[in-house]
Amino acid sequence: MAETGIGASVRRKEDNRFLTGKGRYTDDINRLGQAYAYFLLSPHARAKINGIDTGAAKQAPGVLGVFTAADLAADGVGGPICGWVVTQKNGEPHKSPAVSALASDRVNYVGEQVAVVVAETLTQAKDAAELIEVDYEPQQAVTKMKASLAKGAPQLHDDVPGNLCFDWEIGDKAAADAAFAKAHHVTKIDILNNRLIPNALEPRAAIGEYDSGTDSSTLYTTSQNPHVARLVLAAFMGLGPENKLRVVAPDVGGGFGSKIYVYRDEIVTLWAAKKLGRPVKWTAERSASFLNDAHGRDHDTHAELAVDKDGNFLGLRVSTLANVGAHNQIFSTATPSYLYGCLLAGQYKTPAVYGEVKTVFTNTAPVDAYRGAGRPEATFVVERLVEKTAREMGIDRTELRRRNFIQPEQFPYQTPCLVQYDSGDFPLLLNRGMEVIDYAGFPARRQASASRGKLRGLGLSCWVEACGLAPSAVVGALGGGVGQWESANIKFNPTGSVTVFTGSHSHGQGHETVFAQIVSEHLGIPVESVEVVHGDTAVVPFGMGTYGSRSGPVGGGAVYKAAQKIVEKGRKIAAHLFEASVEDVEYANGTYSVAGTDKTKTMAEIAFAAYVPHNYPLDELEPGLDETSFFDPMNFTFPSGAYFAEVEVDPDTGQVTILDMVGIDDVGTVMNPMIVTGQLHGGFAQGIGQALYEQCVYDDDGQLLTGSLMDYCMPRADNLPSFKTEETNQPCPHNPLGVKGCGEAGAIGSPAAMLNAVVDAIGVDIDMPATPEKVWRALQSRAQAAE
Amino acid sequence: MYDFNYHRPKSIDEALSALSSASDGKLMGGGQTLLPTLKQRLASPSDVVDLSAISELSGITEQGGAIVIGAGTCHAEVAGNASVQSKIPALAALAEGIGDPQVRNRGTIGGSIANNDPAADYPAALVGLGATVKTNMREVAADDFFTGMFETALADDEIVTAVSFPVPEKAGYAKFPNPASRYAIVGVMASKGPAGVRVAVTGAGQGGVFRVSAMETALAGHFSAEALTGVSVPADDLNADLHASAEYRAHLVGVMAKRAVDAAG
Amino acid sequence: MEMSGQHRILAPRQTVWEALNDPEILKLAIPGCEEIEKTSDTAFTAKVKLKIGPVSAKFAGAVSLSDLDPPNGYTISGEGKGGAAGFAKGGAKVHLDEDGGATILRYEVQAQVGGKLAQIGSRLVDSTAKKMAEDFFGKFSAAVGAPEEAEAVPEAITEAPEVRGLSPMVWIVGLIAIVAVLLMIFAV
Amino acid sequence: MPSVSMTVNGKAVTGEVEGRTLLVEFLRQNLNLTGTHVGCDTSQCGACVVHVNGKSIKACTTLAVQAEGAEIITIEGMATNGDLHPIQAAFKEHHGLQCGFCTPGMVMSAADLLQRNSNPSEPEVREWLEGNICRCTGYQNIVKAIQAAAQAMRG
Repeated sequence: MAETGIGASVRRKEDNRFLTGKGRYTDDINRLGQAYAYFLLSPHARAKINGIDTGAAKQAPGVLGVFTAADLAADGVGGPICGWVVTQKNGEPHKSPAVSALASDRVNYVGEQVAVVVAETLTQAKDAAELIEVDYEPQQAVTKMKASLAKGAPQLHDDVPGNLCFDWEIGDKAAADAAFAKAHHVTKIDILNNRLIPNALEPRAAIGEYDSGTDSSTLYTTSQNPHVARLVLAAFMGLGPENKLRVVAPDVGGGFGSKIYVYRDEIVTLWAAKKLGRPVKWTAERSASFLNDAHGRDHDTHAELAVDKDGNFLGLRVSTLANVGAHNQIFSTATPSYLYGCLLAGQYKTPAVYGEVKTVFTNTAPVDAYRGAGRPEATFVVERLVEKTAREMGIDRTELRRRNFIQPEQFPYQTPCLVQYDSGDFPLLLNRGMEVIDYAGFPARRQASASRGKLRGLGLSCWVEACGLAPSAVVGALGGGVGQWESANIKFNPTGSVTVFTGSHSHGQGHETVFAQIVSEHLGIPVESVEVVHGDTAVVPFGMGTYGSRSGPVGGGAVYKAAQKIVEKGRKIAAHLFEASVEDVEYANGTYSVAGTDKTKTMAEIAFAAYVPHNYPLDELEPGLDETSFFDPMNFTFPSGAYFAEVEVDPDTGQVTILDMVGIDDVGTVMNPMIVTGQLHGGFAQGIGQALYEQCVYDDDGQLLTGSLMDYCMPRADNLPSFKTEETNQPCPHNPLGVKGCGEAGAIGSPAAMLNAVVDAIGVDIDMPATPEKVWRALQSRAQAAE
Repeated sequence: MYDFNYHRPKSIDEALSALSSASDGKLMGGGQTLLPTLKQRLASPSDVVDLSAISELSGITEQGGAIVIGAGTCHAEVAGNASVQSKIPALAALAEGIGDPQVRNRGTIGGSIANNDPAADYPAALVGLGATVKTNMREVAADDFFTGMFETALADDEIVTAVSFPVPEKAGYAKFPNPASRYAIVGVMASKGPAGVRVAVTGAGQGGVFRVSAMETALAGHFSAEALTGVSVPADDLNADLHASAEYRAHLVGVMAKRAVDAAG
Repeated sequence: MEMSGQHRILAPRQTVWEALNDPEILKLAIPGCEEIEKTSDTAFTAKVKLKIGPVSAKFAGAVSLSDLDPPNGYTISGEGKGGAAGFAKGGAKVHLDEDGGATILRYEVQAQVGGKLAQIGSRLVDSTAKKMAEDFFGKFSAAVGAPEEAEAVPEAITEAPEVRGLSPMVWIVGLIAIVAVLLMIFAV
Repeated sequence: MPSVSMTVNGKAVTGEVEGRTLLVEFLRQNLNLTGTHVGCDTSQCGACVVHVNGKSIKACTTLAVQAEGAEIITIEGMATNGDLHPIQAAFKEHHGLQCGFCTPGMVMSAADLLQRNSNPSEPEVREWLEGNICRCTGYQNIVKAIQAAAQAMRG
């Protein structure tokens, strides 16, 4: 079955429905008798709520109910939670303010949900929302991290003095300080990692439904992890019990992290359906998504690299402020701590690394995991610093990196930042990248650009990430609220087709195809005969969902293990049918045989016999061919890559044009090259978006100035080049498929490569995004300095 | 969106009658600005009078030394029209750069100029080419038509019927777009022809489109990009927003003006 | 956003002062001003209806006075609500000085726009606010009687002998009008 | 309420709408043609692109009543007798979609391009897609798919 097995670019099984308009996204679902919810959002970044008058709204045409925090509190409904306890330098847990299901006595960011109207039509709900009178007492807001930490700053939460969420450290401070004491050269850099808004193209949506006959509820929602959503809704929001709650995440139009969390609107929609005895549908308008979907990044970092006279890295010190926004979310403490600090060693054998992170509450939307989650930020710090060091020391940037790489024979490699890298070949990635971009030919190309009055720059980024959020024991030791294994159930049907139930969730990644390929490879049936089911807690086994590039390494591992169990069960059935001993039955490519005989049985025949046998040893062998497995790997897995970007800057306008983007990746075993390449392309686009175009801007009063696609610049087709990608894959040694994950790679490695290229072109450090005006101003300042 | 009465008149008279009988009526060309505004609930007209079915407003004709474009002509038609492409290629190019293909398939020249967004492209075309706006009442020179940000010389019951562009000897348009909205951060139309030498700038001015007389004087001497060297516009009265400061816009006006002249050939 | 400016009005201060208290003149200066109501010695409300471009909205505003310091001026603060469109609020320090036979009106405004206005229309906030202030004072100056003087005003301002304070009404309306004009920032 | 009649994917349809009902709302709610998506509220994303009288437009910025008497084609009208339209087939072959949400608008926009330009260059395709945002693919495979479809349609 090689043509549809692992390694084949099988065309996607899910595409036919998406291409013909038959996808079924949450907003495409309509339930009989459904009503519509509309949320009233705060226009203030910080205000006391002295009262809410819903009287007129309740009387408006078509209105079924108008609810505020008090109504939810009366029913004991809780608000969003944080899923990871981070232990601070002082040994205390991080501060996590209590958050209610709707804003109660105060609002802390623009767009915070204050009240909900449920009406017969959406228009009626919106009309009525205009009649709600909220008595806000506006107060001075604080949106900048340093201002929020300053004495006398507005205090967002009574139970969080100084607006400090946590003050955390990683690595050995004394060792790092000692390294700096003996340094020949110290490179220093200040870096802003710009705040981003995820903007999955499908706005979030939810439909709550309650069946009084069975006293059970269903939530259709745009979630990356329906089982986790159900667990959280039952355990923390009081909307269970779980046996009476079904969460369905049907087709989901992109997530990028922003659909991991359980949001207020989902909680309230589910609760309102029961309260009113009607299905209730809510769909975000994009304007609302901008305001209250979790944002990403937003770091302010000072970093220093100590180097000896030969360019060997001696020590790294990193000090970061990370914005968590107004309150915590599920991963908002894990992202700027472990998912960030653990990657500060990068691809280098720097012996001493010390990082410290303060996370800060501000009057802005919550910030949480967004494609890469901490790892793009770490990569950006390390690779900007390394590039700057090369420039300052006059050493070629590829040579400087090569001198400091962890060598292929050093794996597994224990870094000074907690984690142990599994496998890799960093010099190979770099060398191949240099060939593809034609590194040697760059000076001539730069000269050619100069002759046309343009500034050409080349930048690179050699990165490593940790993905496959799993090792449950490790995650638990670091403060994670739940273990992170994944589940899979493979059900052979009597006539030989297969249904795979997975706890992973696909929102664009192509699981329906790739997981079918794993089954095809190991059970010897064509992918067309394999149906992959995900996203419905009523039918799939408990699973953790999809984020952190975990579906391949963890979810795929579970599918693989379940397939192995099927093979073993089939072997027993075959032994019975062959009247042979189990040890004598051989299995290969979907067929059982007995060594030395011509007896064979296909998997389909075995399946048929498993379900509807006439002569079956029930005492020894249970009927059916249906196996469930769980996979919890020993370690994270560490994809790596070398990315090269080449740009040209128009000095007249500051406009950056991307001329070339090369990505050489080690993502371990590639199960479907077509899909892996697609994931990398998408990651590049998001990373380039961060480097050149995207930025979330709040004004000092906490108003979101980039609140629509007219001001928040998402990359379009004409902003991007065709990318060149290749893989040099070192299999992951500790998962059965050898895969490392590819979902976030592009977004992790490309911002540093792209910004390094711009800086190389203009000769001045600037922050992301490198907008035309910023680049132009940098060139002006350089010209002035030269005068 | 708040609800409204919808009218789709077949003639200008019917349109005027629908408008006058409405308590708070609003004319709609292609609706590419009005409908998003209504969706955000930033206006609540009692009546919307859709001008798209009025056949006398559509079409592109050559009349003497001018190209006359009906107010209801969408941007894509202007961009793709053979007469426009051959006689005033800069105008075709400008129309081709408005919004995106779907907006160009619906948005109209009449709607665009009546709205007079300070970052819209067409005002630069009209002023930069010395066009004349024809309405149901009169003809107005482009220089007198655009009176300020979102303001025009149109009376409440006046409907733009066509725009007449004199065919220039040469003309070029250069635009530096807002990367997100694709509106002009700065757009410059430079031309030489029956209306004299003209340099019109959109996107940069707080009051909308404006002419740069210093550049016109310089180009009148010699219509070349070099002639503009050293000629600049002051930043004082220019727009400033997230995407470009007034100072940067002032600089871009100089750059785009040179490019417009280069494009004019 | 912050903005400041000054207008030299070719009328004696007393005339300006009276005009500032004349609702008819204020209505001339502010298109769409429907009513102004004094609710206490230091508080006022007003309603304005403005149509600009595709946008058309009604605004209700309330303004109060503080830091009263006759004759030098005071601080006023106010807020205008535009329903689904959002709000604008702000404060202004106001000075009214004699300059020969004319009057110099100086203002420093700090304004905040919130809600949908700020979210969707940031590209035009600054220029719209400036235009609004200038339009208002231009019309007001013209309405006061003498032709407006276009030249820049000298920076040095002669010491004012006596100012009892500027009528808040102009600021009520001015702020509300700024709010209303900011509405037009939304356009596609 | 006004009544509106139009032809959608070759079938005559009539419905009661309000003046303010958007074409995309009419398609999704009245006709249950949920393949046309809504991804933004400011006319930028292009997930709602359909054809009206042969031209691609944004159905979120068009009133249903404006489509009176018009010929509408939506994504549901592209495949014939179960066979994917060449553009749809090329998107599948070249992996021009991931989450699928922008896909209907992309396909409809591409179809308009290819009826104007049967052999577009890569820059021409990229420029044409100015009004269609994809957050997943980085566009490369979309561009490739559209060029491949053009070739297939030229025969």
